Amino acid sequence: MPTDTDRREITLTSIRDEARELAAPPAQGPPVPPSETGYYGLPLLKRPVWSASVPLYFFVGGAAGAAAIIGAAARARGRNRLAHDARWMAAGGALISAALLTEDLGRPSRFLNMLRVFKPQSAMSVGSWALSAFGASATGAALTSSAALDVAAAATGAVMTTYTGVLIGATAIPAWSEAVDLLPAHFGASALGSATALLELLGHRDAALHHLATVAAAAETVAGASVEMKRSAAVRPLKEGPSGLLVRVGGLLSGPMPLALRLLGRRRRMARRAAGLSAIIGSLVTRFGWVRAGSASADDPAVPLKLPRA
Amino acid sequence: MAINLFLEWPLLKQLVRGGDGTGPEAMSPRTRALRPRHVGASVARSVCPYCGVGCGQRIYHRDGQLVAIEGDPDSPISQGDLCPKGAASFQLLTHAARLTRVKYRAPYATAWQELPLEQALDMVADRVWASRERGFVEARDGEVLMQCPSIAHLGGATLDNEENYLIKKLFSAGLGMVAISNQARI
Amino acid sequence: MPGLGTSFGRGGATTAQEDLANSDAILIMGSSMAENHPVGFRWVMKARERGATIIHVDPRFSRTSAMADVWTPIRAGSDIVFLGALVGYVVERQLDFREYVVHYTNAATIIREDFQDTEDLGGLFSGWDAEHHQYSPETWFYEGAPENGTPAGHSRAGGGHGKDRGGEAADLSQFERDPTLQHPRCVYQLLRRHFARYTPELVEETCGVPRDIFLKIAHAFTSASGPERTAAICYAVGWTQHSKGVQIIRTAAILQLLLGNIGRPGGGILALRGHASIQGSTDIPTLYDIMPGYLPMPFFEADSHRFADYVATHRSKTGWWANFDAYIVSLLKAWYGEAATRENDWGFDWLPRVTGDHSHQGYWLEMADGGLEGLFVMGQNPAVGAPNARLERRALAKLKWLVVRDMVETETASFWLDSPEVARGELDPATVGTEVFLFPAAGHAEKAGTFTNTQRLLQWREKAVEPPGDCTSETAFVYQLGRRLKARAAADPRPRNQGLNALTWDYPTEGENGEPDPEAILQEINGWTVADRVLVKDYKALADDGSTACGCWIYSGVFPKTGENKARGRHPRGRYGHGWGFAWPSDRRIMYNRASARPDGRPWSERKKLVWWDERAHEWIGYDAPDFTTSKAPDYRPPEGAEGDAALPGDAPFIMHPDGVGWIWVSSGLKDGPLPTHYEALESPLGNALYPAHAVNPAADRMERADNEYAASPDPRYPYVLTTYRLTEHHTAGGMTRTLPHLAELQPALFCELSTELADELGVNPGSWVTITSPRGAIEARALPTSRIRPITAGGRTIHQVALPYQFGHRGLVCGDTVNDLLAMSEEPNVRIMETKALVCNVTPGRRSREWA
Amino acid sequence: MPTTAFLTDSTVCIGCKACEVACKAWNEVPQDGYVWTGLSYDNTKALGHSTWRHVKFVEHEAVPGRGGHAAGQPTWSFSSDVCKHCEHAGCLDACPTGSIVRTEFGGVFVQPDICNGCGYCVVACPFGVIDRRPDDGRAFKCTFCYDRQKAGLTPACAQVCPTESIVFGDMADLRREASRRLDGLAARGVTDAVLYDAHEGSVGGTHALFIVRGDPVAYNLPPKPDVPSVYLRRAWRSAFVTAASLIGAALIAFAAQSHAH
Ligand SMILES: Nc1nc2c(c(=O)[nH]1)N[C@H]1C(S)=C(S)[C@@H](COP(=O)(O)OP(=O)(O)OC[C@H]3O[C@@H](n4cnc5c(=O)[nH]c(N)nc54)[C@H](O)[C@@H]3O)O[C@H]1N2
Ligand SMILES: Nc1nc2c(c(=O)[nH]1)N[C@H]1C(S)=C(S)[C@@H](COP(=O)(O)OP(=O)(O)OC[C@H]3O[C@@H](n4cnc5c(=O)[nH]c(N)nc54)[C@H](O)[C@@H]3O)O[C@H]1N2
Ligand code: SF4
Ligand code: SF4
Ligand code: SF4
Ligand code: SF4
Ligand code: SF4
Ligand SMILES: [Mo]
Repeated sequence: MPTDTDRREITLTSIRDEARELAAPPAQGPPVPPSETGYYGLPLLKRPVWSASVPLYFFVGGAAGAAAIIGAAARARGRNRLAHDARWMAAGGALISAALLTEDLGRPSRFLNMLRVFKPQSAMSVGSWALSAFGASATGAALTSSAALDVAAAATGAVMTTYTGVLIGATAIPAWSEAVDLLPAHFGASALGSATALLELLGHRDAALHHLATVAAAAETVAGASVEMKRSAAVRPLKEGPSGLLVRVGGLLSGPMPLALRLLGRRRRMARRAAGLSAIIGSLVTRFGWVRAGSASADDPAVPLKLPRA
Repeated sequence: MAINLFLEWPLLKQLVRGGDGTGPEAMSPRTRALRPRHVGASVARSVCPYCGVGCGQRIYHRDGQLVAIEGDPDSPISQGDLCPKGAASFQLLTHAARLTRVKYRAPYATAWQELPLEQALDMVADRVWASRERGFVEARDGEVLMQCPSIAHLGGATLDNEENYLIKKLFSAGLGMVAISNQARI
Repeated sequence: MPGLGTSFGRGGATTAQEDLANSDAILIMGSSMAENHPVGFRWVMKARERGATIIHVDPRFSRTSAMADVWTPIRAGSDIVFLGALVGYVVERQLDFREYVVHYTNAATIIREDFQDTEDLGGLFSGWDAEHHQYSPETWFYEGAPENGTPAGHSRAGGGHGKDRGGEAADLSQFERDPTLQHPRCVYQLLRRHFARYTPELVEETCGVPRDIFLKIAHAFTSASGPERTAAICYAVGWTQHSKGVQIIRTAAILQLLLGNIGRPGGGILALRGHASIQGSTDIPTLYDIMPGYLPMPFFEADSHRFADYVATHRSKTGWWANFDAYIVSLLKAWYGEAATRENDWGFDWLPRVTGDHSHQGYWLEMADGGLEGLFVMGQNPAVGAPNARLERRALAKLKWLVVRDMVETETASFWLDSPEVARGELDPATVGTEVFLFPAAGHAEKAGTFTNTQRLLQWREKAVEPPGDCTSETAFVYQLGRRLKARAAADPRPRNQGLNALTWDYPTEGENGEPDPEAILQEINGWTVADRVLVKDYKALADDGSTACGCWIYSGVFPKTGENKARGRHPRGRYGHGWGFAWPSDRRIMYNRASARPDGRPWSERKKLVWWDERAHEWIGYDAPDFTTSKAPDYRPPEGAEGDAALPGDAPFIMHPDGVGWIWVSSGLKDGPLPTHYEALESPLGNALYPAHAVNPAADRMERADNEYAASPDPRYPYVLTTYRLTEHHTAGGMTRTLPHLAELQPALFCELSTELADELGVNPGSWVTITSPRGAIEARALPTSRIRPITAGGRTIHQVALPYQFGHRGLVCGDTVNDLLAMSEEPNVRIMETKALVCNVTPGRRSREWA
Repeated sequence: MPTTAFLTDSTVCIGCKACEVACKAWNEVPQDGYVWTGLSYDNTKALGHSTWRHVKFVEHEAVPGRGGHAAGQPTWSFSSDVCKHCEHAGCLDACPTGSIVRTEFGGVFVQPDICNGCGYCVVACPFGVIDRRPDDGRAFKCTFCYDRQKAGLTPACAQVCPTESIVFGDMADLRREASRRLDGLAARGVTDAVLYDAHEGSVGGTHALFIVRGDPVAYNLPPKPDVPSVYLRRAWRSAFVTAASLIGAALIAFAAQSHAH
């Protein structure tokens, strides 16, 4: 007859057997000697906290800014219908931009605090003032068609197209700061590409738009190539992983793809439409790609810590 | 009002007095008025409730509410320092799971219920009396025993000397309980 | 604390935490001071900065080891071998502080001829009574002590918290001493023989500490001792919670006496006690075997039936305990007031008699068997903190009623609701008949009163705010309960109610909950003259004629006059902060400090002076309150027939002892021998290398039964040593920390520390689950492989040790399995402490089964 | 004006985390999640929006006979990290609202009543310190106990530290204290202790100095942190050229088109 002890031992044996079966997979590998990994390989930097509104804003604000430039240029040459639409596009874009930016704030009710101070050392501050000025002038221009306001909108619009490149370039995120020279140009070209494409898709068949779009696509192609040519560890997130995929697909869609369609496309209207669509999608994807790459870059302590494996 | 708001506008101060938007010009009225929250509060000189080191604490309170607990710099033992537990002792008194009402569980009940304090005390007195009556042994082999073996007590190391004194006095010298024990073993 | 109490005379840390800064070497062993007494540890760091060597001996490399100069792993449960070898090292190399040893210890005292050592009897001392499982200590007595004179204290059931015995030491003139320490039966020679086999080689073999590391530590510690230098030892429950814990501490006491490190600045043994008032709760004990001031409870034994016999048993003729009668009479006067008269022996017969082991584990087993009706739990959480917690929880279901007072709903209070037993179906709320009252307790800022910290310092807490809701202090609760019960007894004159009726119970109260004024209670503790209620200045004013009342004689002096609550003092001055709080006895911060001076009264050295004899003023002076009659000159010699303190000469620093010296040898007062001896833990993978026939402490109680089973030693089913410990971030059973977000987040889960080697052997990845089993239960935890735990080579093989923090339970913001489900109930013979630091277990990868929590 | 700073000395840090808790208690910072990491005893992992002091636990091989304070490689080091209060602070530069200010004590302070949660400071900090609290929406980090300093009090974390691992005081004094401690360590044979003091790069110095043993990188202290404003000139140059090109291109495109018309 089994004693109490036996019974207990049988239970315990079954627990042990069951335990072995339940053996969980490792939570993580063993800690490695820290100086090779930094502190247990944990990130040094913080990821950008922005929601989708911010890359969306980069896109909308850029396109709106470029639209204002196009509008002003078109007006100068008497293309009033185009100028009109571009103006409204700029104004609408400015409005959406403000909405998107506000939406992303942790405390949206405090969006006016953006105008408490002016800090040239902060791209976000410059950008906020630029957006305000742009919004005011673009809206004013749309409502009044004043030439002076058109010029003002174009000037501030030019800031809108490029400052977002400054905004993320001049940060502690290695993937971004590594590309600091490129980013404003990249974002500017991408903005031009999407603005022209949008106007085209609205029905404007002005050749100037096509030429501008072609130039933008060419610039984007160069931008994409220069990213590909960078070799440093810092730009890895631009080439590898999900963020790399986004950046590359975005680059392809806003650079080589529309360029090829515009230069080689035989059925001109279809090709231009496709090129426009591609540029727009490419521009959007690019912005998401870059922001995502920022997160990936922040996660990797190797670059800021200058670790051997970097 | 609006004028004040305008005059408080940091940008204006930046334009008038200079500054790059990171200095006093950018400070809010709240920031300018910032003071430690225990300034002017009353202080009770106290001792950390956790371990045997006995760190001195200053307990700041105002209008019957706790404000903050800090190490007491005058203490020759701790000189103002605390360990994480001592540093968390404000939370010990104020945290959400702190018990504040008497909870009662009737025999075989599957849930707690609340009881008024006085009633609970009366009930406990009843239980003690009954159990003591049932179990008390006045003598054994003709010698004094005076023992109440049916009731036991546990605890004391977290309590004040005055509390332990009353417990020992009532339970042992008054009720005749012998099964009295606490954490003290070393 | 009989380890210290029997060695030096008082059950308290001999020194103050601040004084560690004056040490030249500090041995921390059986404690992780940086983790568990972090602020006290600042003084260790100060000593280190001043050049002291810090040594940590611990199975784990802990946060304390990280601050040490030397750390060695040790096999849990083998400390007596390590310390015994240190003693051996000192004795063999004659490194002892000879003048100190000869004058201030009983090294020269000659022991009876019929004493036989464990070395002679293969692991037992003479006097073993196998039938009753206990020693009778007569053969351990000093030669010359009267055989049938005063009895050797209670032999049975004593908890050992009480004052050391000493009646048998009789008259000083009756002992023989050999100041040359050559007599073969003098303590010094017995000691030498006893520890001769405790060699560095044995340390390597048994403790797993390599010889050279041991010698390095031995050298560092002994070379930091002497007239110019002092070394201190800090310990805590890594030493006490063993089946021979008291004897581990005894070994340390012997070492410190040999090296002359007691009573001197930077020396001493610092017992790092646990809770805020753990020292207080032994001084004013909520314990079964003693009364305030370490006065023993009367035991139902021949010598306690009559008050006169009781006093005769415990009063010693010489030394401070000659005042025993004054203290007990004053206590009874405090308790029973006017009703206590000389005619009724001051109410002595109203005190309950102790009849057995009524300690925590003792009565809990009774409870498990249905022998108890009611239980008060006031500020403890045995469902998590007690050994064999599963048994403890299940026993609660056998009660008629349970009163829990706490600040949170503890695992103990809710055992019937959501314990692992309920989850497992072992207990069903619908069948648990226990009636439970859970009272909300006031916190430390919500009531005034004193805590006594680890260095015997009483510190008053002022009340800051009212307690929230229905929270009350213990004083309010007990006082109100007492009033209700006294009201019932008032009309009922049966003998059982006489004590209750006599009990003085009229404290001024305040507030709606009728809270008694704690200062009034402290005044009763301090004592007063009965006639006019004038507070006594100190315990010297207490009398045996009923003219004084005093609730705890050692605290006397804390409230020397109306309006002067010394515990409340907040103006520290001098080297030891006098003026801040009140240290018992008589505000002495370093006890036995007479030993800091030579026999002739001059300091041993300028660097280490503390108190000294001032020839011109004709008194003892110094940086501390002298632990000596200040007017007694160093050359004082007692006249024939002198009693009490007057019977001790002017060079006897250990005034509590009847012979005035520190006891390397403890003739009586300990239940497991006059000298420490190595025994294995109750569960161990190794046999006893020294005494194969007596592997474990023969006097320890295994409390073995079906629900408290033991593994064999060794037991292939449980191949690993298991030890338990604490985390800085949690406090004991966790009710005060696992409920706080700021602490819970820092250590949010139970984990199991094991060596990387064992992890590899078991195929356990970091962070994965492991199941740990013992004969009592099974728990799961996350694996934390680390090189901070090393496989040990001992007994000729590799021994893996596994360490678990025991502080998780099933309630709180962060939960985890209760480690103490693995522990066995067991009792060390002197203090009835359980063995938590060395047992055996098995570890398997994976989670435990759902059915077994 | 006094410029105050912290010296945090890991050679005397006992890893008790009192600084973490005291900071939270004083500043009423919420808990940061109950996640067991298995990374030594560190379950809070890094500084962040709800951890303003953070104690790191760097584990190396333990060797019997050697305590962690013995010469040679440390076994288990603890180091309490904090916002560096940079002389050239990325967060401070970045903040568009003026929420972040430089105090009279040299600290970098986020005004909780101003911050609108734009999140720009988060990517501007080269030490990965400041972060936006998701449920609150604002950015938080160590305040340098600006409130306490204003009243002449020591910051809560330094006040509480049991071993004086965190020393608070005047910048210059602390540099002296640091070299005193390093000399003392060297005298004991501990020669691998270094002072981490990022005053050479573009950050231009910090108000938080650290003594650590071994390579600071093991404590995630970056060897050459850069304040992002070093990139501003290049970025704006590129932006200007691009903007001009865009306008130029547009003008040219339409001009060319007009001709074609
Ligand atoms: N942070 C914190 N502080 C506390 C407490 C707490 O829970 N948390 N509790 C308080 C209480 S109640 C007490 S009693 C004290 C206890 O204080 P300590 O005794 O310091 O506490 P433990 O961590 O249980 O054990 C100390 C050390 O003993 C080691 N050890 C285990 N077995 C052995 C052995 O056989 N020999 C030797 N030499 N060492 C061994 C353990 O590895 C551990 O490092 O702390 C008090 N302070
Ligand atoms: N395995 C293992 N087990 C051990 C140990 C070990 O080292 N290893 N150590 C042992 C030791 S040394 C100890 S001390 C015990 C500790 O074990 P316990 O004492 O059971 O644990 P605590 O969590 O300290 O329980 C004290 C309770 O008192 C409550 N409390 C605090 N202040 C007050 C008050 O003023 N009034 C009232 N009514 N309640 C209050 C707290 O909320 C808490 O719930 O554990 C022991 N168990
Ligand atoms: S602060 Fe820490 S070390 Fe000091 S008494 Fe409290 S728990 Fe103990
Ligand atoms: S460390 Fe980061 S958060 Fe702190 S001041 Fe420097 S840039 Fe700002
Ligand atoms: S999140 Fe707040 S503090 Fe940070 S940059 Fe934006 S406004 Fe300034
Ligand atoms: S200075 Fe103040 S806010 Fe900063 S870490 Fe220390 S306690 Fe926290
Ligand atoms: S409080 Fe001091 S000792 Fe404790 S972790 Fe922080 S820095 Fe280290
Ligand atoms: Mo304890």
